[in-house]
Parts: sequence; C-alpha cells; structure tokens
Amino acid sequence: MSTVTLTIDGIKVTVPEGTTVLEAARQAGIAIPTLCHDPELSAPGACRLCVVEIQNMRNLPASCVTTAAEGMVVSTCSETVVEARRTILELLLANHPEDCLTCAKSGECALQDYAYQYGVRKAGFAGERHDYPLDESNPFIVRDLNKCILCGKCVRACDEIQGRTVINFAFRGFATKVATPMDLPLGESDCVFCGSCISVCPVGALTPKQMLGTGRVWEMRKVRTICPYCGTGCTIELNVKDGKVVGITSTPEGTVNGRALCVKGRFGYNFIHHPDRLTAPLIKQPDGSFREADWDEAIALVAEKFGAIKTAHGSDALAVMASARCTNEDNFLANKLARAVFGTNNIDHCARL
Amino acid sequence: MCQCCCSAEPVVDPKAQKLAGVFSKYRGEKGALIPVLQAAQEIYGYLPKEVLESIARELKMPLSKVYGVVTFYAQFHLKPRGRYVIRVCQGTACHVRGASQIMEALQEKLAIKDGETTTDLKFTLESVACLGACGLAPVMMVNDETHGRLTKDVVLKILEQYE
Amino acid sequence: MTNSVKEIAGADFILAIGTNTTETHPVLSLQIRQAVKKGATLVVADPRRTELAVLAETHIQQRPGSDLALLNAMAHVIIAEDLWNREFVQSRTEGFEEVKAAVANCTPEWAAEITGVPAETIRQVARGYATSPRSTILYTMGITQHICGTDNVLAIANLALLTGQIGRESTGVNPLRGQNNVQGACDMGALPNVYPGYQPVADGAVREKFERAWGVPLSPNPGLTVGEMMDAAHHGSLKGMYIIGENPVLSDPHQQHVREALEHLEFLVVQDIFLTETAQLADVVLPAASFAEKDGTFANTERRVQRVRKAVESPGLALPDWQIFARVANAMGYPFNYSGPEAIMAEIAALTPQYGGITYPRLEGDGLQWPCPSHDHPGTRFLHGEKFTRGLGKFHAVSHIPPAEVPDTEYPLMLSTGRRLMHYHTGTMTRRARGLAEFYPSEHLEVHPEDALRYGIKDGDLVRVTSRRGQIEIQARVTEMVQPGLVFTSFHFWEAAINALTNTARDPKAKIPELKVCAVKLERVG
Amino acid sequence: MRRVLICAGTGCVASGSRKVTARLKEELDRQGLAEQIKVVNTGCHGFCEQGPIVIVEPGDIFYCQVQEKDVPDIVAKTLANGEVVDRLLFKEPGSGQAVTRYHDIHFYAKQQRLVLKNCGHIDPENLDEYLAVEGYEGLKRALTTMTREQVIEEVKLSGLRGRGGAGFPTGVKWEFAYNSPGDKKYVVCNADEGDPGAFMDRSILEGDPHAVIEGMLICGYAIGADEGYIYVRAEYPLATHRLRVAIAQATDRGYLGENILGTGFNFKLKIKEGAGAFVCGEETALLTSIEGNRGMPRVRPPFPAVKGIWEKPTNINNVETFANVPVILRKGGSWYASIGTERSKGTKVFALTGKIINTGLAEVPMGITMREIIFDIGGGIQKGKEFKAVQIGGPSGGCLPKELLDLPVDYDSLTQAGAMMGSGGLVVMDETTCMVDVARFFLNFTQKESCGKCTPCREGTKRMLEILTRITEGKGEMTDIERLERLAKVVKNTALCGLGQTAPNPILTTLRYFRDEYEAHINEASCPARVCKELITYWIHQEKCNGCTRCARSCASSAIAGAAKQPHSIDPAKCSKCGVCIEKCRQGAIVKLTGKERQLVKH
Repeated sequence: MSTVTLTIDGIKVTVPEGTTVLEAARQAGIAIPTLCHDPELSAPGACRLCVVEIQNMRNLPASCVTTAAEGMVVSTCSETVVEARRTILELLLANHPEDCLTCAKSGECALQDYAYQYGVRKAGFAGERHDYPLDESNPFIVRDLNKCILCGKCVRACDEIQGRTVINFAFRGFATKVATPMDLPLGESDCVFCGSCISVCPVGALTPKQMLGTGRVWEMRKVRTICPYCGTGCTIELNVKDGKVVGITSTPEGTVNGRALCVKGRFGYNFIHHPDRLTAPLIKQPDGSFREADWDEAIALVAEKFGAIKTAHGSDALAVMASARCTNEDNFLANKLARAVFGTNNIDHCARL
Repeated sequence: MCQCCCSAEPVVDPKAQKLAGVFSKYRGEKGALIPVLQAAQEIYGYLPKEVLESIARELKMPLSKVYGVVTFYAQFHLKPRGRYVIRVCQGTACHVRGASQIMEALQEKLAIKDGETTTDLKFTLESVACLGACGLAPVMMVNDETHGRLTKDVVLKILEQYE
Repeated sequence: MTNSVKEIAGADFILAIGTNTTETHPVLSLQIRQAVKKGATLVVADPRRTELAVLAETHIQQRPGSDLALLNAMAHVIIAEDLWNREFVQSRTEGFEEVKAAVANCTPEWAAEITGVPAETIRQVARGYATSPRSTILYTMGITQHICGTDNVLAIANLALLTGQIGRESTGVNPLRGQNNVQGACDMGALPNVYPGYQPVADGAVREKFERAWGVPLSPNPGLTVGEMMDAAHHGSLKGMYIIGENPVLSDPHQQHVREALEHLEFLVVQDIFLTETAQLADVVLPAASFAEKDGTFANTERRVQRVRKAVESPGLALPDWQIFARVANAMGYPFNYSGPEAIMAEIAALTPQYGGITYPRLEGDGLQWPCPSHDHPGTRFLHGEKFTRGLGKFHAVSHIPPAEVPDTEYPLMLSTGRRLMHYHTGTMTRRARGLAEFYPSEHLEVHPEDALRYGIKDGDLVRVTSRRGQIEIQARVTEMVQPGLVFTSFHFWEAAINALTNTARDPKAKIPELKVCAVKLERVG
Repeated sequence: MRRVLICAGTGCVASGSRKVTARLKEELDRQGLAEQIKVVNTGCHGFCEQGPIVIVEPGDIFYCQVQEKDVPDIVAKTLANGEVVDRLLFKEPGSGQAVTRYHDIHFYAKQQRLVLKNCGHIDPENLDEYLAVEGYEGLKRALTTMTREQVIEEVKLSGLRGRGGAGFPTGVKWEFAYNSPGDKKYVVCNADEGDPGAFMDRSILEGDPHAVIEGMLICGYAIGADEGYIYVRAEYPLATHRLRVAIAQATDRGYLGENILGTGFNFKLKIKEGAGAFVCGEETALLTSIEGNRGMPRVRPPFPAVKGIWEKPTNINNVETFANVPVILRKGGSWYASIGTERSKGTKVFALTGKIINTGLAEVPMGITMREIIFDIGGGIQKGKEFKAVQIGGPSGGCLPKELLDLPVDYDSLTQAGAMMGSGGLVVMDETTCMVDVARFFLNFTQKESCGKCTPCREGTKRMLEILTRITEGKGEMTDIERLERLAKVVKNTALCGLGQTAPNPILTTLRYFRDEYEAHINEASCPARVCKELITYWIHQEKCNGCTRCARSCASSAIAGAAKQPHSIDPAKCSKCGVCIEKCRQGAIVKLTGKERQLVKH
C-alpha cells in the first residue's frame, strides 16, 4: 500500500494513502476534538469542531473529511484554529441548557469536556434557545432535544448500524431537529429501543431512563461480559455501583455486536436485583409450602433422595435437565454429575425449544 | 380494515387511484421521492400522513426519510392549504421597494400570519425568497399568476378578484 | 452456524426460512440488513409477514408445516435446470443420486399445491440461490419444531451440497441458536447421546476415555431427551429429576402432561434464580447465581466461546451453579474438586477436542471460535472449508410429510408459536425487567381479518383458543401479519400459557416437539 | 412578412401580455391581416419594468407598457400603414425623449448581447426559429468535426468561467469530469436560480431554452456523458414548461436521444423540479436533492467531477454558463476570449434592480465599470436620489460604496473588494436604504435558508442575525460589532459549504464600507437612512401641513389627528410606521425623525 507523509504541528507523519488528516493526527498522538465524527459511521463533516489550518488551503477544512496528502503542512492548534473551535463551542453552548449539575451525562459529555479544554465558560452569544418538550414517552430512552447538538450520530447509528432509520433530520436551519416520522414521541414511532442512539450520543440528549439518578459516570465500574438472552453473544458492560448492576452499556469493542444491542440486552437487566430472587434453598413441607433451609440441609436431602432412587430403581430412574442459560462450566459439571455421579446418560436441555 | 360492510363493493378513492398512477410512473426510477411528493401534493393539495406512509412503502424507504425531505423543502405542506396560495416575494429587489408593507397589508386583511391558512381554507399566505420578477417589484403570486408593481391598494383589489 | 455472524453481511443471496430474526436475534439481523443494503437478495420464507419478510425482495408465505415440499421443489428446480454444482457434488459429496431420485417428482407445481406458494416463485428463488456467488441459508425453530424437523434441516443441507453453497466465507447453512448458551450446553454434553464435544456415549473408545478421566464406569446407553423424560416420568419409570435453569411447565408442549409428569416424580429438584412455575412443583429448590454473579464462558451461535464475568455478589445464599453441583456430587460420594471455572475449563479442554486449545487467558478480547483444537490454533471462522466433519458431505433423501395434527372441522385453525422482541422464553427474567414489562405487559393472539370476520372477533376482544389438549383465554389482535387460517402467539406469558394447547408429537430423530403447528378452534369470550 | 413579437416572459405576462396577444390575433383576424402578419410570443427582453413589450418587425419598433386597448391603434396605424404610435414609445429617463427603434434605447445600445441575443427575438417554443439563428450549429461542429478533447480545449481557450458563483474555469471543470474514470457520467444544469434579485437564468430558460440544451449536449459529448438533468427551481413554472417543450422538440428532431445527428452520440435529458430550498443552488446540495434527499451539501472533495450523482462523475454548470457554450463552439474560443478582460472573458448578464431607473437584464462585456452599468445602462437612481451602494452577488455577495463605482466588473476585482460576481444580481441602493438593515435582510435570508447541517452556519447565522436585529432596534452595544466581526470570520472560515462560507459577506462589506452607520445605530440611536422603525418617529411639520386630511383618512391605525385645514399631528404611541401617510401627503409635510431629532416630538 502506498503511503503519504505530511507534517502536523511540526511532526512528520507517514500514513497509508486515503487516511484522513484527523486519523493521521491521532496516529501521531495529536488530539483533535470531534463531535460528529465516529470511526464506525459515515463522515458528514458537520460539527466543524475538528477544523485545522492547512497551508495553501482556503478557509479551515474539517480534518475528519480531509484526506492527507503528500507534503501537506497542517496546524491543529494555531490561534485561528483555536479561536474557531472556541467560537463553535460557544455557539453550541448558546443553544444548550446549562444544567451540567444535574445532567446524567456529566462526566462523559463531549461538549462539557471540550468546553473545559477550551476554556469556554459560558455562551457568548445570548439569544433564542430551543424549548422542546422532554420526550419520556417510553420506559427506555429519554430524549431531551434541547441538549441535542445535531451531530447526527444517532441518525447515522439508527440507519447504518441498526438499519431501521426510525429517526432522521427534519426541518432545516435553526429549526433542524432529529425527529421521528411526523415528529411523534419515540414511544409512538417504530423504534425498537435498541438504544444504539444512546451509545453514540456525545451529550445528554439521549439517556437510558432506567439509569437516571442511579449514579454518576465516574462512580460506575464497568464489567465486560456476555448478554444473557439470545444466542448472538453480544458483548455488554455491566455498570456496577455499590454492588448493584445499575445499567448496561455497549462498547465499540463488542466482538459480535460492536455497540449494537437490542432492547433486552440493553434494558432487560432489572431482574438481577429483583426482590423475587431466590436467596436460600427451599424445602417443600408436607402441606405443600416451602420453608427456607441452609445449604447443608438442602444438599444432604438432595443427595439422600437421589441416592435412594439410584439404589432402589437404578441410575436410569434419574434425569438431569441442564440449562442453555448456564455457562459451559456449569453444563460440563451437570453433564459429569449425571453421567459419573448419577450414572445415567439421562441428561438433556431445552435445545429443542 | 373494513369489518362491517363485507357485502359492499370496495370503494375506490379517485385520489388514491391517481396516486397509484404516480407510483407506477416512477416505479424503479432512482431519486423519485421528490417528484412523487410533488405529484402527491398536486393530487391532495397537501401531504397527509397516510399519503406519506404509502409513499414510503411504495418507494421502499424509511418514513423518517420521507418526513425529513418533506420538512426540508418549503414547497411541501403537511396541513391542508387554501384554494388560493398567495406567495409574497421578499427578495432583495422587492425588499428595497417595500415588500414588507405588502406582507403586512395581506396579514392584516386576511388575519393570518406568514405560512398560515384562513379558516375557510380560501387563502394561504406565505413569503418566498424571490420570484425572479424583480423588474416588477414588489411582486406576489396568487397560485400561478404573477402580480407586480404592488401597493397596498393594489393588493386589496387583487384579493377581491379571488372572491 | 457454519459461518460467523459477520459473514452474513457479505452474502449475495440470503434465504431466511423459519426465522423471525429481527425479533429473536435482533443484533444478528443487523447483518442481514447490511447485506441487503449492499445489494444482496433477501428471500424470507415464513408463514407470517414478519418485519424481515417486509424487508425481503421475495416473501414466500408458505403454509405452516410445508417447508420440506418447498425445499425439495427447490432441489428439483436446481437439478432440472442444471444449476447444480457438478464439481462440488463429485468431489465433496455422496448420495446425490438418491436425492435426485427423491426429488424427481417434486415439481414446483406439486409444491405449489402443498405450500400455497406460486410455482414460479419457487423457481426464481431456487435459481437465485443456486446461481448467486455467495448464498447462505439462515433458519431457526420455524424449521426444526416440526415432526419432520430433522428432515427439514437435511433438505436445507441438500440444497447447500447441490450448489456448493457451503464451506466458503459468507456461504453456508446457519441455524441461529436461540439461547445465550444453547450452543455451549450442546458442546458440553448436555445431550443424552453424546459426551462433551459430540462424542457418542455408545462409542467404546470415547467412553473409555471418559471413564479413565473420571475414574468411574459409564453407561453405554444413550439417555432420554426432555420429551422422553416427561413421558417416562408420567408413566413412572423416571423417579428423580434435577432441573436447572429451565421452566418446562411453560416452555414445553402440552402443559398438562408436563405438570402431571413432574407431579408423578418421587423427587424433583429445581435449581433457578426465581421460583418459576416449574420450581413451585419441586421438593427442593436451590438458589442459583445469575449471569452477572459468576465467572465462566458462553458459546454463541457462531461457536464463539466468550468470557462471562462476575460483576456483583449473589443475593443471600445463592451460589453459582457449578458450586451447587460440586456440593451435590461431594455429598453423593464423588468429590468434585475445582478451584473455579477456569479449572473446569482446563478439564473441558482436555476432554473436548473442539475446545482443546481454549484457556481463559486466550479468551480475553474476542474469545475463540471452535474448533480450536490446540493452543496455537486461532479458532475457526467457518466450517467445512476443506472437507466436511465426516469427510464427504452426505445427501439425504427426505420427503414431505404433513404435520401431525392438521385443521379439521372441529379444530379448523392452525396455531403456531414463537417469540416477541421485548420478551424471552417463559418471561422469568424479562417480565421482571422493568422497562420491558412496562412496554409489553400482556400478550395477544394474532388473527387474520378474514378469520376475525368469520368468528365475529374484533381487535382487542378476549378470545378462547382451544386444542385437543387444553384451552386459554387471550386478547385477539386482528392483523394481516398472519395468513388466513393461522393464529399465532408467544409462550412468554403464564397468563396465556399457549403450551397448554401445543402438541407433543415429536420428530422421531431429534425428538423436537412440533410446536409450530397444531389445530385449534377460536371463539369470542362473553 | 411582418412580424409582431410580443414578450411572453413572466414579467410581461404579469403585466398582461397574454391579453394583448389574444386581442391582437382577434383584431388581425377581423381585419383579414392574419395571413400577412405573424404574431410571435417571445421570451424576455430583460426590460420587464416596461412590459408588456411589443416589437414590430421589420423596423424594430419598440412599444412598451402596451395594454389591450392599444391594440387597435397598433393594427390600424403601424401594421396597416407603417405609422408609429408615439404614446407607446419608450421615453429615455432624464431627457424624456421618445425612442422608436429598439437598438437606439440606451438601455440596449450599451449592451453586448451574446447569451441574451435570442431572448425576445425568437419564439422559444419553436425549434425552427432557433435553427434559423444558427441553433445547434455549435453542436454540429463539435460532433462532426472535433474530438472530445478538442471541444474541451476550445472551451478552455475561450476563458469561460462559471457564471453561477465563484467563477471556476469551465473548460478545466469539464476536463476533470472527462478525466474521471467511469462508464457512466452525468451533465447537470443548475437552474435553481435562488439569489434574490437575480433572474437572468429564468429569462434565458424562458427565452432561449435550446441554447441551454445545446450547451449541455456539447458538454455531454466532451466529457463522455449520456444523461443530463436540469434542476429548475419550483418557482419557475413557465421556464419549466418551455424546457419541456424544447426537450420534446429536440428529441423529435434528433438533437436529443439516440444517435444524435447520426454521429452515434446518445444523450437523454430530464427535468428535475426543485422544491423550494435556496441551498440547493450549491452544487453538492443540488446533487443530493436530485437523488431525492434533503438538499444538504456534501463535503468536497470528492468533487462532483469524481463522485457526483449516485457517485458517478458529474459535471455541473449553471444556465448562463451553458448558454455561452454554443456561441463559443460556433465562433471559436479565441473569438470569445477577445471579449472581456485578461482573466474574465466574455460577457456577463446582470440583473439590475432596486432603486435604479431601468430595472432589467443587462449583458455587458466583462471589465465594464459599475458606473457604466448603473448610470449609462441603468439610467441612474430613481426619483433623483443619491446613489449609496450596490449590492452585488446576492446573499453571498457584498455591498460596495460609491467610491468603488469605477471598479471594473470582473471576478477578481469584485472578490478583492469583498463582494463576488455570484450570479450577477445588482441591487442598487440609494440614500434611503439602511445598510445595517440590508445586512440584516441578507442574514435573515441565509439564516432561513441554512440547511442546518453544520454548526457555524446553523447557529452562527442565527446569532449574527440576532445581533443585527438588536442593532437595528437600537439595542446594540459597541461590543456587538466586535462580536459580529469575530463570528463572521469564523463562519466564513469554517462553514461546510459555499452558502455558509459566504453568508457573512454582507456583514463584512457593510462593516468595511459603512461602519459609521452601525455606530450611529448603536451610539446615537439613529438610523441615518430612516428605515429602522424602532429608531424613527413620524412627524408632521406644522408649518407645511395645510390640513387636507388625506393623511388622517389613510391612516389605518388612526394615529393622525387634526381638524380640517388645521395642522395635523401624529400620536407616536399609535403610529405603526407604515409610511402610507408620507405617500399621501402632497405638501411634503410628513417626515421621519431619527436620533436626536426625535426629541423634537417629545417637546
């Protein structure tokens, strides 16, 4: 593959032909802020935060959509560039609620981070702000379009990752918004609540409803594991706070799924700490009701009863129904229990259902 | 779904029939959405939700995309419009020759704002960027007819023609 | 799956038969959408007009239980029109002549009668499948939950063998596994006839290997399948049962039969995370850890073994399943001494050739797709590349048989069952997941408008559905998603336990119950 | 045979030319002259203000503002007896002298019409008339005597630059598309003339549609395209109609379709009607719109020449550019290059509007000065007022002051002065035009027409408009000017497409040339042009008012009080500042006060 060499902030960088200036800079360890860019999605070049100065080019091109060329001389932090970025951030903040204190996204909000980085304390351009009603019409996703910066990642994720295109840009100019058909609440649209839009939203416009108020981002421990539902095997991250799973997020590193999940995978976790969970062995009493027992008693009873049946009627009077929801290790031991301990091949599970 | 009048002949909606004609004309043509929307609006006078849904179905595209296109272009309307659509030019030439006063006069007379329709569905009033008849500024169009060299008085007289 | 999930996006022609992928495998269905976006032809064969069917270029709306006729007619067209892959058939398969003879009379016109699908459609789909550079077939329970389930699968394999549409990237036969670790449970020998790694219990050498490893003599007789267990329990030859993480009272066919069977047992142990409908029948209930509370591995539908990681502590006394098994085994005099799941995996690897190279450190990151026989093996993206597991791919002559129970004057409608996007299996988890339960709180029965008219049913009416085995009451949803004569619902809701009605008739080979078809009648309540 | 040419352009139709045509035909029938005299409906003469225009040939007699009632005179006198009807002649502004012959009128005499040559002189709905004036000869020459490369060379030699915006060399653009690999290519004509105040493309389409089609065909041959689109804006129904007729006729006669002129060249042409979005005039947005999407611009590169419609190489030029091509092929590139300046060749059509006497289209050689256009051709400023500024290039352009009146009009000088050629709209402003208000007007326009895709344009135009509005309302602060300038520069530097990048131009030029007006608004609460309503008060000069009551009777807000024959006065609290009273007052007693003057009223 042919390569090109360019100079970015005085550093010579060699990259494969076709690489964008943004990627080239990142390879050289130079951070360029972006809001609408996402390596997994198409590049609209819309937010313009990633502008840079390139010798012999008019204006300030957006680095995310400018291809690196041989001999290019790029400056990512000249005064003009910084001034432009600061102004763009000011413009975005001028139409953004200043409620970071209570915003669920605080701590992992790109707009907040960049405002901090560029020292934009408040919007310099007071004027009209959007005043859209909050869309909380469904139990999964809260949409606050007042916080939307129109980066369009959700639109592209819905289209390019999910292939559903439930949302799109509607209207134009200052009135542009991300909308469902006929601008109905999400709950009345064809949305299937996969939440991919949440996973790409850089600000607090799209948040998982069930996680609201459960903890700040920096308080969460993320444990990477596999979804407990269908056989696709999506990677999920359990968000843990104070010993509780308070939410599920996806990660771009998901092997099978990337950031995509379905509604069950992303929102179907409340059963984990449900009060109905079994917390102790139960032994049925003569009247048909259960009483709690400790492990020793319960296990002794099970061993005794199974042992007795085995002795009286032979191993094949016993059977094990293993589980397609248990781990390989669990199932291997179930299999060993049936065959080596019970002495029967009567083991099966619900593979056929 | 009709569940009550099973014996009756299916009623054919002439507008729906026309729309079906539009679909067959554009079937398989790339980039047909905008002309199809234009034709549909020609038939219905505006673009009701059901029409958008059938267009999305026919053209095999997401409804959100259809909605996005409809709301992007000034030509498309989601609400019923007046029999007479008054388009008042707000172009540069008209602006410097007092187009805003023409607009004001019309708003006052019809008691509606820019973009609105009178309750009797007679007039719809809207401003347009330029009608390209700058020589006659200020200008307005009523449906396809252009009227130029407007003054407040002239405008009121023109309205009377459409009673 | 013979292929990997992501390979689906690279296919040129996809036949999705008996799979409601967007609802049952939502994330996997994204690959189908990608393929369609790139220009692939999608053909969906499903008696219901599912979302995937709407996305398809062709929707084959066959009558339930007529898949085999459809598949054989496709084979007929491929042979008759000389579209089969001579080179592949000659070098890689055996048994072609038998299949050729078996499908000789399966003309599309013949199949049209049985399936209700126009002959020309069958021809076109067969041609498309045979001639596209990379064709792939996806299926799930719509194919397997029939008394001819195995034959259906064999008929699909026949098509792949005929055309050589297997053993290449994005090209193969892909059953989509329905549960998170159904692949792993099978891999781990939770099957009556095989040890881990599909090693037959009847094979002396294999048995010897396990006897040596486990230090006890093992039974040479294949055991009972789930359905057979229920029958055995029902007539008394099976006395004790240990059910782990399953809820057969709701998930298995003919609920009354299952319930009675479990009640006939001398001793029933149920190990689960909730007191399910099945657990309520147990003598002892053992509290297990949920997936979030334990370490281990799952194997997904593409044979990828991935790490499950503990995030939180189990509630109360609940323990990971493997620890409970160890306690039971120890108490029964056979010590299970494992330091943890990683140690168990070491034993799995030692005894299971496909897992031979799998260790926990190697599973960090993307996991491994089996077969992974050795520590330096990178895993396998798609199967049957050079040769089939058994050497030559074998054709199987199979022929159409009607469902075990077909509509008649008393029970004039067909009932089929399946899943919904928002719920999962018997609802044990999803109905306790706040948002899901709130958004999809109750179930309904899909009824075609023509049938609704016939039985005087309006959308939202409460209806009684009755089969020879039982009855339930459920709200009707009048919709054209189902074809006339067919009603459909899910088995997620105990309030509308549809398996009270379903048939226990089983496929004689794989013992899969015919959940996809039974005869019912419908009446409005009140 | 005598011919009567009646303009049927949009302007003249609006002034009643259809009725004139009908009446004339009726009259000729009645007098039995129908056989000898041919009535031809033509396209626009570019002098719409004088419409309906009727020309009698031979003799080149130019009648203007002709109404139905004038028809009998024209028939009886001019057509029957060769007499001129004096009252219908054009009177030169200033001198008031009546002019008989079309080409003697100053407005036309100073023009050099290449592109507009046929407009008004042939029937645009009759292909034969086009053929009679060497129509399709350029195409014939290209197809039968030249290679594709030679055609491109000829266009490069002509020095033709794009007439729609930034003035990119047309031949070079064609060469890119020619060199772009691909077996399918497109030619697109941008007829989405959206600049308010520009209507040359409309006139060309209405008056000479075949010239545009011929230009596109030549381009198609040159770059290797076999399909084309003309994207016409929705507000131009007549132009669309004429194009449809022209395409049908050209297809019938073998100028479009398969095997054109027997040369094996194929080309089909479709019309796409726009749906009302100014941004679709931006070439990538236009392509996106043709594909059936929201007309949002795409990032360049890749340029349309590489990835245009449906990712295929596409060459896109505007109407006027294509209309220049046939004459270049007919007469040669070097002939064409002899017109104009060193770097801007040929002619340019300007739309003269605003406070100018002769409103209309003027085609002039490049390099002519602004003064010549405005004063010699345009006849100067209306009502004897003082020239203040000319806004050139539409919303993307800028406002130039009288100091720059002698600026030669070419691409580079205009850009240097902070404006741009754009599509060639020239809006003339006099002392009664407020430059802050003009800037606000343009920002209001670009803000409304912003597609909403990129941050600087979507949010930036909104904020600039808000600041300007504040200033025109007298609520501005001096820091607003600073803020405006900073914002304008960033938007110019960072916006995604041409619309956004040029949106600040009206602000930047007015700030550059008329900064004092901004300062007056802010510091003195004064609108020197007496336009900004919040800063003016209507006042009746008590000594001049004769109490005729005309003003009071015309006031819709009942803000004027006063007894008959007594001086009247205006109640500022009620006054809506509509200005009707000033129009009605014959004494010149009503004036607008601004700034400190307004204190007069309070006392």
